[in-house]
Amino acid sequence: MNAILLTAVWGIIMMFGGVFFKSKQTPKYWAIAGLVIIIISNYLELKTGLPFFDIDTKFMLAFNSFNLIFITIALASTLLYFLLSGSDIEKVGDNVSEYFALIFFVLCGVCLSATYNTLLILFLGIEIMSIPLYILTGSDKRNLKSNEAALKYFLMGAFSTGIMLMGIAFLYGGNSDGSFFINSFNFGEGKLPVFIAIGMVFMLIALSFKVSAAPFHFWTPDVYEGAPTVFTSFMATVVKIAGFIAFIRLFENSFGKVHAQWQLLVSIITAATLFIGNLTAVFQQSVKRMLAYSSIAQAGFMLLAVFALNTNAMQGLILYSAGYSLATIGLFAILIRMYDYTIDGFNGLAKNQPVLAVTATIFLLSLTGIPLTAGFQSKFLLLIAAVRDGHQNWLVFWAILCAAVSAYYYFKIIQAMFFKEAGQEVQEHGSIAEGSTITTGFKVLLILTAILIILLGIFPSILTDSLRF
Amino acid sequence: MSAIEIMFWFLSVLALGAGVMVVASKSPVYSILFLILTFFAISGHYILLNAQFLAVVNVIVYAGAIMVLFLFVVMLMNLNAESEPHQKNKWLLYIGGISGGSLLLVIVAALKKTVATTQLVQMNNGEVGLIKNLGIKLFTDYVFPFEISSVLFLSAMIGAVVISKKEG
Amino acid sequence: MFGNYITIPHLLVLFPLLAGVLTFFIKKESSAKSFSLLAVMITLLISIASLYFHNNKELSGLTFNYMWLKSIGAKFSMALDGMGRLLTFLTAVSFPIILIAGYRSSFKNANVFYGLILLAQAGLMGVFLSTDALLFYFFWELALIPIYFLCSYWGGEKRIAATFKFFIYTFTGSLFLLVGIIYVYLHTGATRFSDHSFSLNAFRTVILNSSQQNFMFWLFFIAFAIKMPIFPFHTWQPDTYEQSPTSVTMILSGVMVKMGVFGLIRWVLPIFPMAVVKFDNVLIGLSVIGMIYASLIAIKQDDLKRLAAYSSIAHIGLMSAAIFSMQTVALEGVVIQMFAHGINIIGLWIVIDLIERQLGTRKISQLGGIAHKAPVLTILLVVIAFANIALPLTNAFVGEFMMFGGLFKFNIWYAAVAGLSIILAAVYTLNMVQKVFYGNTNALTESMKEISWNEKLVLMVIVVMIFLTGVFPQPIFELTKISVAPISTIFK
Amino acid sequence: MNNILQIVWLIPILPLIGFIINGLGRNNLSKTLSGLIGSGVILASFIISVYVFLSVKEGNTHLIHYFEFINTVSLNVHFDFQIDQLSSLFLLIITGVGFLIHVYSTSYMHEEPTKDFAKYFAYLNLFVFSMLLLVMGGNYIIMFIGWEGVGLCSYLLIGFWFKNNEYTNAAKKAFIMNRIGDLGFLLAVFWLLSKLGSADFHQVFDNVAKLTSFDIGGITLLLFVGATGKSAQIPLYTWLPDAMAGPTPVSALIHAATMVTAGIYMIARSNILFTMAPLTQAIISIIGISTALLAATIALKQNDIKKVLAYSTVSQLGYMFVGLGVGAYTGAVFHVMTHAFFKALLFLGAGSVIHAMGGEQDMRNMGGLKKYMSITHITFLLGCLAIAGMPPFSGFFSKDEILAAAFAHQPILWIAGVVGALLTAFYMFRLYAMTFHGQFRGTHDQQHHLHESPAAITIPLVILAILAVVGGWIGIPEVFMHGGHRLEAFLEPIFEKSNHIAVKHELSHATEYTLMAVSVGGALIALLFAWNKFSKYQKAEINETGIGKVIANKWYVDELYDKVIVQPLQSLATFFNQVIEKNIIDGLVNGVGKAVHYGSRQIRLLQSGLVGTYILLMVIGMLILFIIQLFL
Amino acid sequence: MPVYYYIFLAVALFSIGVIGVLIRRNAIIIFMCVELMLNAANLLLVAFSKMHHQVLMKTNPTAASDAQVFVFFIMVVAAAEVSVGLAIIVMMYRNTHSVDVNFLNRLKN
Repeated sequence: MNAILLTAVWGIIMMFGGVFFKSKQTPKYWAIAGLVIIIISNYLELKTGLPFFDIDTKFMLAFNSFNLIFITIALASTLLYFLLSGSDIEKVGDNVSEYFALIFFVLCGVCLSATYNTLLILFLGIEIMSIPLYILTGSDKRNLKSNEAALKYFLMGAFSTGIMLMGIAFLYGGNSDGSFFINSFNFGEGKLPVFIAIGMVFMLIALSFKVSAAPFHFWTPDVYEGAPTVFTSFMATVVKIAGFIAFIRLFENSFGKVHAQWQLLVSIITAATLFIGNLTAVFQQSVKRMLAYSSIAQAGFMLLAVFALNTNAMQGLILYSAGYSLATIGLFAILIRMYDYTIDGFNGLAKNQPVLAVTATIFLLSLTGIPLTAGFQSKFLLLIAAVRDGHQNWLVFWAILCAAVSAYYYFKIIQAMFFKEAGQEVQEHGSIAEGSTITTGFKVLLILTAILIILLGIFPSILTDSLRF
Repeated sequence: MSAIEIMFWFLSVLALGAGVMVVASKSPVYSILFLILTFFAISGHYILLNAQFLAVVNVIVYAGAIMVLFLFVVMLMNLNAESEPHQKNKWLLYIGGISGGSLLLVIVAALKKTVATTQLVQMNNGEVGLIKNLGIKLFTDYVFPFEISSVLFLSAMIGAVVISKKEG
Repeated sequence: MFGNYITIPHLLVLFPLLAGVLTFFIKKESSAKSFSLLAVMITLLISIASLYFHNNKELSGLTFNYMWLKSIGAKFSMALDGMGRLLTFLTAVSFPIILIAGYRSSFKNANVFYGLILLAQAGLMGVFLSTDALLFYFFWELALIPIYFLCSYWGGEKRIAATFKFFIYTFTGSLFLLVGIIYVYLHTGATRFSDHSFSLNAFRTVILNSSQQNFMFWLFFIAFAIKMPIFPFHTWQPDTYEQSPTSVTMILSGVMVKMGVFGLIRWVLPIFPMAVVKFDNVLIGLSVIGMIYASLIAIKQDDLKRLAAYSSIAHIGLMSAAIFSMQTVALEGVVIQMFAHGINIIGLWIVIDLIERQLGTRKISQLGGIAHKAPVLTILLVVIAFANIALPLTNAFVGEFMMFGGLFKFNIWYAAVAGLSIILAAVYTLNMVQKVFYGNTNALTESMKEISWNEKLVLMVIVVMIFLTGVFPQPIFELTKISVAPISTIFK
Repeated sequence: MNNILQIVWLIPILPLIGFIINGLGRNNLSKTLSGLIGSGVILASFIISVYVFLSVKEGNTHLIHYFEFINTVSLNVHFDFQIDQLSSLFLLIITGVGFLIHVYSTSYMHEEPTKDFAKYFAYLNLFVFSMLLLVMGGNYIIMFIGWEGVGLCSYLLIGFWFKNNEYTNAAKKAFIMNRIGDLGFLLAVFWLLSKLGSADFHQVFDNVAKLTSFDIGGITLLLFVGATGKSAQIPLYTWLPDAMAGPTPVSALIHAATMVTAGIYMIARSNILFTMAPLTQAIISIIGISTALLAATIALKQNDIKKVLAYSTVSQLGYMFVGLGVGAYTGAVFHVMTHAFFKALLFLGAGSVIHAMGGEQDMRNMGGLKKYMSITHITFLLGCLAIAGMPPFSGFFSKDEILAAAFAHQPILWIAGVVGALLTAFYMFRLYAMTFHGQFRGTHDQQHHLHESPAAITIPLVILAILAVVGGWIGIPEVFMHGGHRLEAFLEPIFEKSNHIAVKHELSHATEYTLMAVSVGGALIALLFAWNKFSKYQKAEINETGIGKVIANKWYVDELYDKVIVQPLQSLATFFNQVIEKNIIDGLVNGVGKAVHYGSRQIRLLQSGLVGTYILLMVIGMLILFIIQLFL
Repeated sequence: MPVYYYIFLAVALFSIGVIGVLIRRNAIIIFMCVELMLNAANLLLVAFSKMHHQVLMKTNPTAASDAQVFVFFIMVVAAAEVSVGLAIIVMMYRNTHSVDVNFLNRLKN
């Protein structure tokens, strides 16, 4: 509760700040300060279970350790994101303060979609998350790619909204209570009534769209590539994970009892997502676009949690959200500063910027799922979850084969950084883009992020043990 | 056939016909006008269902505000029928039509199988859709969503500013 | 306070790990070199100490437990048994040899090079020490990553592609292992989820029906087969060996392939006995085909490194065939052969490296007559080469003898066909000795010089070990017999 | 007596020490010193061996346990030495002949550089060590250690002059062919181990009854395969003539007197097994007699002095196998002994000739050497007579014993044996005549250089000549003298069990006399014929035709092996290397990678950049999901 | 009136919207088709609400009002969305002078 209100309030503060702040740097510090406050208050709520504000939401929101930990992760990732890339937000355009305000609104939506208890809040949360993102995507106004991305994102997002509403309508029709509470669907344990079934498929599609699962992923590469890189980083991590939490909340609470009836659909989507994400990423030359595809691939892995829907899946998803967000934010922070976004642009980075190269390697290893990183532990837990579920064993093998393919493209970047000589242009120009400086603080932050990833890889219990079921 | 049924069929045909015309019209302006017609037809349905509040809101917000905005934009851009080139890829057009149609078919076919569809809808009766009832509901139970949707508007507002403002 | 917790298994892993991390920060090449050498020496001392204190030969001795992932029952547990002692000793003893042998080579970014080597050592140690499946997998991968970087950065011309293939190949294999571990894990313990455990004991006592075993067996087997490698999963190996810097090739072939063999003995045989029995013919068939196949290909190799690589494949094939013959004698043979093969192949690489470093080529066709110029090197090489073909009184004989004996007990024809490989081994080894060392010198080999004292020293050490374990293998049997023999009793 | 047995370990260890000293000190030791050490250790071993021999003469088998070589749950191999009549006899032959050859070598190899000289002695000592291990081993595994060890030393010594590629080729060939045999040996050992759980001689021989006849047949056949490799029998004989690439004393020691008889030793050692496997015995005698004849025919046309001797060795070994095959174990061992004397003598004599001729080995370039080298000439003649089976030289007694046994067993064997003996007499005297009689046909330089060899060479020749003459007298047949066969009595304990089992074929004295007369007479005629034909030999280019050409080309056996085994194997290896490995297996692995790449390139085209297509695909996806959920 | 009629009507409108999105290339018309889809959902929600009301009226007079409140929220959101969407389209038009979505294919593969 604290986080929802405070993010909204702080968004408004940032919005008005646009009028008062003179320097371009000021909003960043305000945003960081606000975020720290929000994190602390959220953490207090997690520890004590008591929010600062006692608002009767009529059970429209539900708070439990899972939600709150997730919100903490999302907020902390955002904090890291501000710290690493805050100065790059300043470079996107003039309306710096507004950008931060929008990000806070997105966070508000994230918190809503993590804690919703009725379909209405789900809908609102998703929309609150999406609309600012359409804007952020298009915020580089004179860049045609940014325009294009925004329009594509918007059109397809609106389309998926329509689908989701259709789903909600059918679910409502099938619910003889006449309510929207997600845990009130009283269809028993037999075969799903047709209304519910149709509604559920619509919801599945709409949420798959939000988490960019195949074949509803097509917006992702284009939008991620077209959007200003610094916002791509945010979209690909915090927002995407929020989609997952929304996804798993709905399907666990509403349809958990009839898991077996829709598992096949999820497994098909999972398989397709893993396949398309990993396979398409192989051929990409632009690292940014490759990361977009890799985010699809990672989404495929996370879908295993939805597929399995057991305690391991929950633990795994929490860990995944942390590990994946940390690594991706770190990687994007480095990518933003690169002169050349293609893989060749990374050639010889180890020589020019050893700290960047080493930390990027750790991020990539985590994304690949090499032991000793958070990425491994989360993938591992999700695999346990999927295997434990016992149905659709082929999916497990499909997942690991795709993980093997993922090693291929992640390691191409590692190869470029360490084992290849920088090309002519990069050599003359340096790996780092003009106007970007690699400060010591930035390096320290990257190192801290890398250490955090390794720490989570060795002691994942830090996160998983605080989950209560 | 009662008057209500006649109205129902009339409005349904109107909505569907206008909807088809939205898609089929060459000129965006005509599309907008047909869409407005559709919205009116839907509002008529709301009235049939005794959802008076929504009927009003639909006319005001959709037909009134939103569609005017559309119209305004279309006029601003001075788009006419020729501005949209013909769909070169004919088969894409067919596939689009066929898949959209099959979506309808699939869902209808699925619904055919169940008995739930025989349930009746309360027509022209019941107080649930009256402004007073909904108002109470909105400002008691739904006060939190109501408040939080302001965030949505704020962000839309910022968005309009951010996107439309000329870069200094 | 830590006194109770820091044990030898601990030290064996943590010491190289810490030393490796420290090495990264030593910028000066010579200091990094000396530091890492010192570190591996200390590791060797620790390992020797572990050999000395082996009153507890069962796995229960010298254990160290830490509840690691409470929710899924993974423990950070390590222990030493006889086989573990032997292999950690092999790891400990081979690294000083490798470092001393390469002491003259200069590497750019030496601190990273040596640091990674120490990390690889830590990973290898961990593999041999873990008694928890998850931990085992952890180290299994950890050993791979430093090797990947070492090969890709300091390797030969086509290093990047070759190592990439190696990496993807083994990574894929280990993913199968991971899934296999999960499957077995979910069958451990009673019905309650919290009873599941990754511990070796739980794995060994797991009850699986035969179809489950058949299925999970292959998951484990593929990972180990790729690592060992067993035909037809071997094609990464010659390329990688050829392209890696020789120090790394030594680690790879001397110690790392033993991970697979070790894995089979420790993690496959006790857990999937029924599957092993069911597939024994397929597995031994593959291994035997691989032996002959690799031996024949070795005859055709012109590159010394590739020759040694294929010879290694043939030897490993024998080991796997012996393992799947499920005979006690064969398993005992495998264990001693793991040690012997490690020593021999490292010796072989050292010689190849010496030649390459002096003459800049590894092509057999370009060499010749080195015996005139470097008699000591030649003598040492000949000893190593004959150890490689398992001449009696060298260390490999005992192992191969026992493995063939076990194979024979299983089926005479497998033994007979596999036996052809000892003839073929003689063919390619002697061919190599003849063409490289005998005959007249040519313009290239004219410049060959006798090797220096430190190179002589390491080769001497190897030769001494070859004879020592060849004539008196009994101490090794004493060390390992309790950990090996019980495994084969499962099959009786 | 027992204190001798306590130091029996010194017998092999002394040569090993010699090897180590000579091997490590090869750069520092003078030639004299290394020669002295090399020969001295063998002499010491010889002396101990004599004591050992004397002590076992009346005593029983002694088993001396040293340490556990392998002692595990599943396998027990003791490092044991077994000292009995058979092994002590071999000890004497090995150390005795070995010592003489060491002494001979000090002079023969004197022109080598110091380093190589010491290396030579080191190798030679190592060989003696291995050979001693072979005969002293108390079980098949220790025997196998020596068995492979002698193969190794043979390899090293054949390739002693490693500059020459042909020599090293010969060395390689020898080692590989030996290994083929070794594989058979090994499999036999495994068979024993798997059936009896032990490879100790006494364990095996005491428990023969536990083996089925199939087991025994298999084991003995495999052991015999081992023997064919080491003792150069068909089909594995071709390495021995090539092995003449080594220094001549090496040929004398290894490829005539000792190593090649290891197979006979091994079979004699395992006599009980072989006696119980009549089929194997039949195979052995057939292989033995075929080898004897084949090698003898090839020897007829050889011009290289050492090659003739080499083929004669193969042939003589064939005789020994015939002896083993017909159950005349004593005869075989007896022939081993006498053969060791006269063949070593002949080789050393040949060496002396070659030495004098400055390395020339072609007999066509020799002739009339008797006036230059009288001692060599006389001793060589004695050797020739001995091998030709002239009474009362040693070869007569041993060969006759084998032939008699063969006749008793199967007269055809005897006929073939006699033919072989005739051929032997013929080619030996061809050799003798071409070398020592007629005109000198070498270059002027060589003639100038001709001289009798020094004492270090001639003394061993004389000693061996004496042995070649009198060596046979310890085995005088019953017909001549009752109780004359001392050797048989001596070896009785070894072959006791076999003799019980085997069917005795007693020949009447008359038959025996007739047989002897036939073989001796035939040999004499052949001898004289050869003498007549070649004592006036003139160098001439002769184009061989027909059967002569086939024989001159050694029956094309090497070519056959090349075509049938080596080349197909090479092609197979090439095929594996080029096609299977590169294209199929690696191709498959890389193919997966390429497929992924190709798939990636194709699948990214789905991402067409057009919103309409995206949504279309989404709708199709929706449809599929709906159909699955609602209708399936 | 059976609810089946309303469902059919709503789904038909929805499908028309989908078809429109699929076959038109003008961004504004596509957007309008999306609005059509939203309205179909609205209609369906109201119909269901009245369906439930029919049954639950006795026990809980305001039982089915949630759906109508929901529709209200949908309209609210739609209004916000339209403002952002049109802003984006206008921005696009400013840069490219076209609203043809097929013109937008710089980002692909």
